Amino acid sequence: MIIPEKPNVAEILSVSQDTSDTKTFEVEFSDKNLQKKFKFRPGQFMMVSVFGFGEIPISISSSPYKTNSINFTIVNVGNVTNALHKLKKGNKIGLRGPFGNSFPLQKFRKKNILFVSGGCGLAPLRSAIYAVREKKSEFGKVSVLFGCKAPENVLFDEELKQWQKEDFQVLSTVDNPNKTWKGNVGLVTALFKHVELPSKNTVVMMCGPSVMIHFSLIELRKKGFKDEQMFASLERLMQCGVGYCSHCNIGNKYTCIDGPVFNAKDLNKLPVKED
Amino acid sequence: MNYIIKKEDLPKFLEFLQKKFDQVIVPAKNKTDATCFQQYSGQELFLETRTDFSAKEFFRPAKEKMFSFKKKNSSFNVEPCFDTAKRVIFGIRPCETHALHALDVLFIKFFGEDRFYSIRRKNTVVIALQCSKACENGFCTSLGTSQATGHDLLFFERGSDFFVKVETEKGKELIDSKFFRHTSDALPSADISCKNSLDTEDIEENLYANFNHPVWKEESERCLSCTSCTQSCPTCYCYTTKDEFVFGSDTESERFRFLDSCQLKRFTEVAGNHVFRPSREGRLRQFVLHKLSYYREQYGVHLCIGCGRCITVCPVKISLVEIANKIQKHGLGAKK
Amino acid sequence: MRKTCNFSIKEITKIEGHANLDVELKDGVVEKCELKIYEGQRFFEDMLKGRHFSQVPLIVSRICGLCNVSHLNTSIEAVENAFGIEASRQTNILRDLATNGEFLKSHALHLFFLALPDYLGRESVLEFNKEENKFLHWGLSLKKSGTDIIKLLGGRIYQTVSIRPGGFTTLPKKSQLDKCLPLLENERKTAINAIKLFASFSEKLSFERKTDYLALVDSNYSFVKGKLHFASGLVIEEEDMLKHVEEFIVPYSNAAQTSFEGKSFRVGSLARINLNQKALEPAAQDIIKGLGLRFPSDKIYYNNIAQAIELLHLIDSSIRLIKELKLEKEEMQKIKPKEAFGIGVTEAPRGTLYHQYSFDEKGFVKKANIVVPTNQNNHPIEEDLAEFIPTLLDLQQEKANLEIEKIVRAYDPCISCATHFLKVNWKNAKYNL
Amino acid sequence: MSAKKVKVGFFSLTCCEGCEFAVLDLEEKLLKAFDYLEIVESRVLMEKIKPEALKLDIAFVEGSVISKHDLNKLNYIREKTGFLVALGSCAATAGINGIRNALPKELQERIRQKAITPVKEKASPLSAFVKVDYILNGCSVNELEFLDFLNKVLHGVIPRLEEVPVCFECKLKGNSCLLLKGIPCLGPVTYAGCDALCPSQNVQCIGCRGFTKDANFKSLDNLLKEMDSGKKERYNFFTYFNQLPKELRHLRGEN
Ligand SMILES: Cc1cc2nc3c(=O)[nH]c(=O)nc-3n(C[C@H](O)[C@H](O)[C@H](O)COP(=O)(O)OP(=O)(O)OC[C@H]3O[C@@H](n4cnc5c(N)ncnc54)[C@H](O)[C@@H]3O)c2cc1C
Ligand code: SF4
Ligand code: SF4
Ligand code: SF4
Repeated sequence: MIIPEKPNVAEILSVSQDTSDTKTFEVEFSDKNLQKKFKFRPGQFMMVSVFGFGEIPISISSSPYKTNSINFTIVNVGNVTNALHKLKKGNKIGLRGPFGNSFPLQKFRKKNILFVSGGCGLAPLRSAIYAVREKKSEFGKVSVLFGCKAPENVLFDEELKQWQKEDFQVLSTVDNPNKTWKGNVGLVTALFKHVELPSKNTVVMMCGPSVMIHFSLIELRKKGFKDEQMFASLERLMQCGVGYCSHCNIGNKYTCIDGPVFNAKDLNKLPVKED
Repeated sequence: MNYIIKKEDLPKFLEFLQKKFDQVIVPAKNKTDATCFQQYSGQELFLETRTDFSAKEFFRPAKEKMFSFKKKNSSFNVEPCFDTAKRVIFGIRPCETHALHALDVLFIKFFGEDRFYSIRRKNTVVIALQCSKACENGFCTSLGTSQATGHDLLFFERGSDFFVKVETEKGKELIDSKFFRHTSDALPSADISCKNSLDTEDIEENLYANFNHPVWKEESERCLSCTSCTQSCPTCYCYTTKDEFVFGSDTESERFRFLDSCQLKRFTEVAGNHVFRPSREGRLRQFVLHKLSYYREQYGVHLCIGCGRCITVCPVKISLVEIANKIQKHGLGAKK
Repeated sequence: MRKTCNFSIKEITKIEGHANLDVELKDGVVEKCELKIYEGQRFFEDMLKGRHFSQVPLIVSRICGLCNVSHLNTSIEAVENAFGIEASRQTNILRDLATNGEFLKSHALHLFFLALPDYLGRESVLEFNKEENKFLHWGLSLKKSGTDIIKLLGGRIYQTVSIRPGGFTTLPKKSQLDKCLPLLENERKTAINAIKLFASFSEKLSFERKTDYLALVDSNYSFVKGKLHFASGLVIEEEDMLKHVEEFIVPYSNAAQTSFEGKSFRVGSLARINLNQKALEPAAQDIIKGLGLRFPSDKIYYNNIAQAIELLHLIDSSIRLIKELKLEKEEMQKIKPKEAFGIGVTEAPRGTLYHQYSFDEKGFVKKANIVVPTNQNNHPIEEDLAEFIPTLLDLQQEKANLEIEKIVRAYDPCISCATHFLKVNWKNAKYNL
Repeated sequence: MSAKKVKVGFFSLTCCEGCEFAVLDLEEKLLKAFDYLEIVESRVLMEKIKPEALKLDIAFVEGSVISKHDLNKLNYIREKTGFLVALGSCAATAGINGIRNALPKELQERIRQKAITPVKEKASPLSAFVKVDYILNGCSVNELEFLDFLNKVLHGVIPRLEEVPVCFECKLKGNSCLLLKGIPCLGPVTYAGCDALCPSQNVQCIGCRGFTKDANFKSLDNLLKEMDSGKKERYNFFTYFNQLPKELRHLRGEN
């Protein structure tokens, strides 16, 4: 009997501290069969339970080609995430999923790719970046843009450098620089002028705070990007992940089943910014 | 096959049902004089019109335990907690059978079963009661929900008798010869005419197209965000889950789900106190659009079944029929 | 303790509210003994001005967390009295029941949580040993037998809501009330044990002083109805209380005091049993005889025994009331306000409670006057202490302080009630209260 | 739950102390909680405070700040405490004590002159003077909410105050609405958490748990007006436990 709301027990294999408030958890289903069968597409998320504390939606940040474990990159912002951050290697959590749609990578063959991310929005994109990296020859040029508050909030620092070496264009920016910061300063949108990709034959994948997405879309349109070329992953309150709880409803779409990835063309029709 | 039962035999019939089912649910008054569905215990029934509160408590309870988590040898046992009581509901109105149908679509048919709902649903025998007069604010005739659907037995009031139409095998099993006798009379008429009427033509598109119509703001200025509408509505199903530790225990916890309401700010509030739908206007619009537009587009049925409860219970008399009709008449897409 | 000294006890604990005691001792004679109640005043009588009569019971029930039902009942009596409403028989019985519940709760809490540590020589209930912990369970279960009733009748235990002028807003089912019976029956044993327990402490606090007593006396031991009796002989009608009892301000304290013919008098459980022993439930009378307890008594610790005896009486009387009750649906009486004046007098757990209001023609309060039991007891407490302290001279100061506090606590004073009624004698007629 | 006991204290400023007793009402459940709690201070329960012991994890403070004495005590508690909880409406909104703040100026002044311990101009909630970490509102507090709070805090979870009105819980309980029966009710503007105690007893909510931020006072006031509630009645009604909201200033007048 499949119970969509039922969490499966999973074990934390390792925890790494990315920044002061962000940790990456590598986990594996305790049921080995489940782990073997487990497949996901970049952009999908899972419902992560800390028993007794609650359940939250978290994007998968590892490569879809890595099948023996799953990675989550999680910022400590509230009660469940705080409880998660206290867990250590060997502790058990609950997992359901994967849920949601994904970035339609198969449609992006032969195209250049621009990743735009803000804060922990890099997490779901990381999964897509790994997927692209794995099949590098099938895609065109790749640029990764990343913005965050301050240098100490930079996520996956080593990996960003590694990707750069592997001839991805990687650009980072912070709002509040310190003395040692060598990268750019300002919002992610300020990086667009450095992007070498032509607006034609390039697709954009973005994830981050809603304001970032809002302004990125505006700026990129100015640069000649068509809505059909741009995809954004949205965030909404979620309690179930399977369309039952209705919290993530935006217009006639549900972020958990119709999203979280939306094409900018569809976004135009949705009341994303409601007040 | 049709039957007749004397009205005076109804209590005996209900007692008979009590022997067969764990719970017999009937419409009656509660402590505060509100009419609602409750377990039968010989109390006086309320059969005049539809109840103030719907029967959703028995399908989608306000608070239900979903799982219990027990820590065991550094791992966890995850035990789902199903409500397997066998119930029979007597006296739900035709419109509400449509409410169950609308919920079935989402919770049983569309993505795979929500067991917490479907087990209750399948364990419940539905005895519907045909309305003989239109209720205060109902508009079921506009939505085609005045004839029952998916029920097991249908009762019609006829003088000092009930005329009973058997719809399913499950229903047939309840026809006990002690109370029922066979009849070949024609089916009584089930026509009623509601005072309220909703213009449903292209309503999904029109309402959505009028997202920024001034009527939303105008009406919402009065709105108290008291959530009475969503709570009395037989189809409002949105929920929030919460985990709680069993008091005094480190190792045992439980997951509950609670009925929530889109009229509350917390409905869209995420960590960091960001609220995606903060304004009263937006929240009111969400209610009406979810009922009359979004759900139909997603799942093919309206989530509103025209019972008029939300209109009756609103302390400041906001009516979704009035709002929708206003838009149908004056908004974008209005037929000239 | 030195024969001549000044000392003060700061923040007397395990009483309801905040009070200090200042003492001046000269050559073994108490020159000054002032119970200083410094808890901030809340000015309830002023706050009530301009409030609608329907709000009055709800506001005054917030005077005291422990005896809110008493304040409710008294103010309701005053309001009904003013507007000519006669409560139905059933309503009266239910109010009696609620009152019983509150007395049970209040006495159980005071006896087991506040007074008992004194007798067992412990600092607090938190320091009880395993053996003594069982007394906490006694206290809690006795309390529960009372709170169950209040919860059923009033909707909640503190600041109950459904007891209103004109009747009850909702009634419990008879079957729910019947469910209280087994617990009550069961608690009779505990109550008897409690009486024995507190009677066994008679050696520990033997102070005795002859003084006057005041209580509402009624052949049913009612806490709501009856005539006011003074032990010294005077019997008066409820509404005449303030014609005889004088309230006066003490310059050092936030609470007023009272006197009768210039002298102090005690109120509370001891006063009630002293004056009305024969109206107690039979079992309570029997146990008094059985244990050889003697009322009337002037020993202050007898107040605690009296409370324990009342526990048994309350249980028995509640059982009787519930058994006799036929609960019928009753509409609340409608009240038409008019320009009027009303008085309510009842017995609260700690003694006689007096409420008086005058209303304007729309039912808004023009003037309110409330006299609470603790105001009446503050005066005898001071006089007791003036006599008691000189007997403590061989004790160390700290030990002496403890003995003094024990006397204060034996009264079960409720300071939070007492301070809310600062009496202000205005010269300006406009605000003459 | 951590192995170390959590140190808590109960303090009362000016109030009826009903909240502390309401907590005692948890009875056996509270005794069970003592396994995890070390009660360092509770004046109702124990003897003198031991100042050196006063380093508290959680302080529950009931009552309003009315005098200098209250204020000193509050500051002292705040200094010694990690997490300060306002217990009950007196501490959270000044509650019933706040009624005095709206009395005529002249009368207030005279009261102040006559008071024996100096009284502040206003009865104030704790938050007027110190940082309050959490509010358990209500007159008196709901003991189950208190227990829930304890249960969460013992596991390191901090509950949050949600913008939910009493009506939400009232409807969950299946009550008929008093406003629809023409009885004024403050349910729509009052924080839930009491399980709609009063409406469930057919009594209107009088707002003891404080007004929500999301409250639509104007609309409710209009509704009460339509129900023939006079200006003075409405003023009375809105100021039971709360200060008159800005939106309703027009109700203030000759009282
Ligand atoms: C599709 C999706 C993918 C996400 N991926 C990530 C990720 O990879 N890494 C990451 O750090 N965060 C991610 N988030 C955000 C993450 O879900 C929230 O930070 C988290 O729910 C906060 O929970 P909390 O209990 O710590 O906070 P609290 O403020 O205590 O939240 C209480 C409850 O509100 C809900 N809630 C609060 N904030 C959010 C939110 N932003 N989204 C959804 N529900 C919320 C949860 O149900 C939570 O249990 C994602 C959100 C969505 C919708
Ligand atoms: S929206 Fe209103 S009319 Fe429609 S089903 Fe719900 S309560 Fe009934
Ligand atoms: S009775 Fe009061 S609390 Fe209940 S729904 Fe009506 S207005 Fe809200
Ligand atoms: S209903 Fe209102 S007045 Fe009653 S307890 Fe709840 S918040 Fe307080």
